Amino acid sequence: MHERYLIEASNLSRRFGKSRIFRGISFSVESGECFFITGPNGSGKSTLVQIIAGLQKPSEGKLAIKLNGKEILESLWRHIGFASPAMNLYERLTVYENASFAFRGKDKSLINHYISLFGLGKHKDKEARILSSGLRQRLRLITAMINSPGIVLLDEPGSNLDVEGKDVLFREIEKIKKESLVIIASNDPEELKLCHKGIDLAKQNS
Amino acid sequence: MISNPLFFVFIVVLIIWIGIALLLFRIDRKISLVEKEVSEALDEK
Amino acid sequence: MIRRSLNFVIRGLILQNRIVKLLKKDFYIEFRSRASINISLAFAGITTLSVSLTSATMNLPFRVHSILIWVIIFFSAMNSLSHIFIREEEEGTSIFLSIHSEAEEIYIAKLLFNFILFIVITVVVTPLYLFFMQIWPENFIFFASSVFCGSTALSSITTTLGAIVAKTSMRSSLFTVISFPLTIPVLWISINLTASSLEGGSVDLLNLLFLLAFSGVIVSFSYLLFKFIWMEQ
Amino acid sequence: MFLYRLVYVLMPIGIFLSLLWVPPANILGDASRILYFHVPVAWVSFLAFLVAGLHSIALLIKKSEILYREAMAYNSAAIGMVFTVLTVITGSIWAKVSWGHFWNWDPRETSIVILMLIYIAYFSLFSALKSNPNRWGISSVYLIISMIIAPFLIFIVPRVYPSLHPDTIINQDKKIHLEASMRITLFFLVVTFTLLYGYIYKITNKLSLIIIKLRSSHDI
Repeated sequence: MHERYLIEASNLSRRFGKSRIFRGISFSVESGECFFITGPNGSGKSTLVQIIAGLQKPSEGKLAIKLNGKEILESLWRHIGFASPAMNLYERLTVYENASFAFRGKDKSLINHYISLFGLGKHKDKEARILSSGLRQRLRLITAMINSPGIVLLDEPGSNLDVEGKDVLFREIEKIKKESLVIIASNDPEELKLCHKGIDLAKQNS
Repeated sequence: MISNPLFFVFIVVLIIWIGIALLLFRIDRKISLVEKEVSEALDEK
Repeated sequence: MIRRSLNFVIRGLILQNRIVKLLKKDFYIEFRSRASINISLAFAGITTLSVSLTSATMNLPFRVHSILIWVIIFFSAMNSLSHIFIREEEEGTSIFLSIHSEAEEIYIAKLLFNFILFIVITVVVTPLYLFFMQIWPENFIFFASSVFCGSTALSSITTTLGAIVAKTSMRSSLFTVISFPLTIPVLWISINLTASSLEGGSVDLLNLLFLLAFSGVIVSFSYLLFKFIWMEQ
Repeated sequence: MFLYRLVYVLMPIGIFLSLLWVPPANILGDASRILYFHVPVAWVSFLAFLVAGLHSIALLIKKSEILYREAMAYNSAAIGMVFTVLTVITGSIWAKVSWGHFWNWDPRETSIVILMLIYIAYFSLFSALKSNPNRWGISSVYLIISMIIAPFLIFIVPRVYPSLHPDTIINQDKKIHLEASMRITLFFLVVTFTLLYGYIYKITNKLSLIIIKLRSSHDI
């Protein structure tokens, strides 16, 4: 892998109308690192993750995402895998169709590989609307990781997952964090243990 | 009176001035809002 | 310059691949839920029937026929046209959509979907209307092309407006308000064209071209501006 | 700002010119003096629309000073809305005087009504987007799209579809009977009303800038 990603955030802040969600956030993460974002509810964890994913823009401050030293200005989504509870899947599409919608590669056997890896093999042809919330979470994780992207953003990755699901998740994160850049936003200490550095939004804001 | 065309001219001019007066009134109200906000901000400090 | 245009072509090819995927997805969802298209077709059928029930024996002027056709088409299509974007917002799938595709791809896919939907509705409404009202256009090709060009122009403008409306808090009630002033010129010209084709007037190429040019202009500007509607820039 | 303050001098002169100096037109008589107010007001409503659209384009291209540019487009549209309503009212009075009906659906009347509807739609869109952080982008796109469609409406539709009434008295009047003195007065009042628009526009912009600065300094 020659692709080295670098995320540099300096003095990010986000306001929503008159109220401010967070301010003065600075950090930098590189490929091969795992970065956690923690903080109490309402401190802007999800918003920060969405800003990194390019779904929202910071009100002030600068966020630069670089690939091999060159800033990515276009089609950021090609480099990103993203999973968040705010991201609903297509209810009327089957598990396989949802995964293949997210899949951008050529080799279609990878889709089946990931589906069985996360234990959804026997639910492959069910529509997403009849899945339980835990299975939906697994499907979200599949769509985030299926392209083996350089940047993986996970917002509350372990929510609704059972022990077996968490096992798979942790194993996968351990595997990808050697080469990719992983950012996890969560309050679960078990998930945060995967990363060796991060920020606490509660401390930032005070 | 009504048959006199100048009457209509008079009405037209009047309507235009009423419209502009309403616009000014709106701006006026906005200014008073800002005034209130400024005084509140000063009080906090 | 050459590199730039080459880049553009390559990007276009990648776009195409994604667009097919997006279109397929929209059609799967549409045919599995069948909510919007069923309502549209039912609406079209019921209004056509009720119009013909009450007025088939009367000898309406052709202009009135043309107005009725367009009113029926327009209002039956209205619901489903904005629905394509509103559904993404209401079901919370817009993040999933935008994390896996470019804004331009989304626009083109939705435009094509709306266009096909519109054509389906007109293909159902117009023969039904002609059949029940017992009228037949003198110059059928002119008539068909007037309906086709009108549908193209209407679907191109309503796609953009549907995207705008989906991002607001009021959605479908707002759609009527904001689409009315901008669809008026198109409806106006389409009604005139259809009326003159029913009356057996000569082919009015200028106005047909006007409708196509209108849709071309709107589509190209929407293509450029769509990303500002879809996501914060 | 000084240029705009000239309106205090020019407006009285304009009123004097239009009401007393200019001779009445041949057919309409004194009622023709409505022209000197109706036309400038209509001009301003189109100008305000154009300015709002141009600001929206600048906003989307530059993507800086978002709040201020958004407010500028909005202010121009707000002034334009008032002037459009005034145009419709004064126009219908004039129509009553010259044609005997308040409303005729003449192409010109139609286009101004559609302009009014566009403004109304813009404001309802703006208020429906209150909680959306991307309001500036969406409302600008709407203004730009409607600005693209407006020429289709204003120039093409009246030409493609000649008005139901043959040549109206007013149109004849404009073509044939407009004397030099009338032309000067009309031009003078158009300039004056443009200055008036600019003056109000500057004031509202200053006010918006103050509000924006106040809000941003509030919570730091």
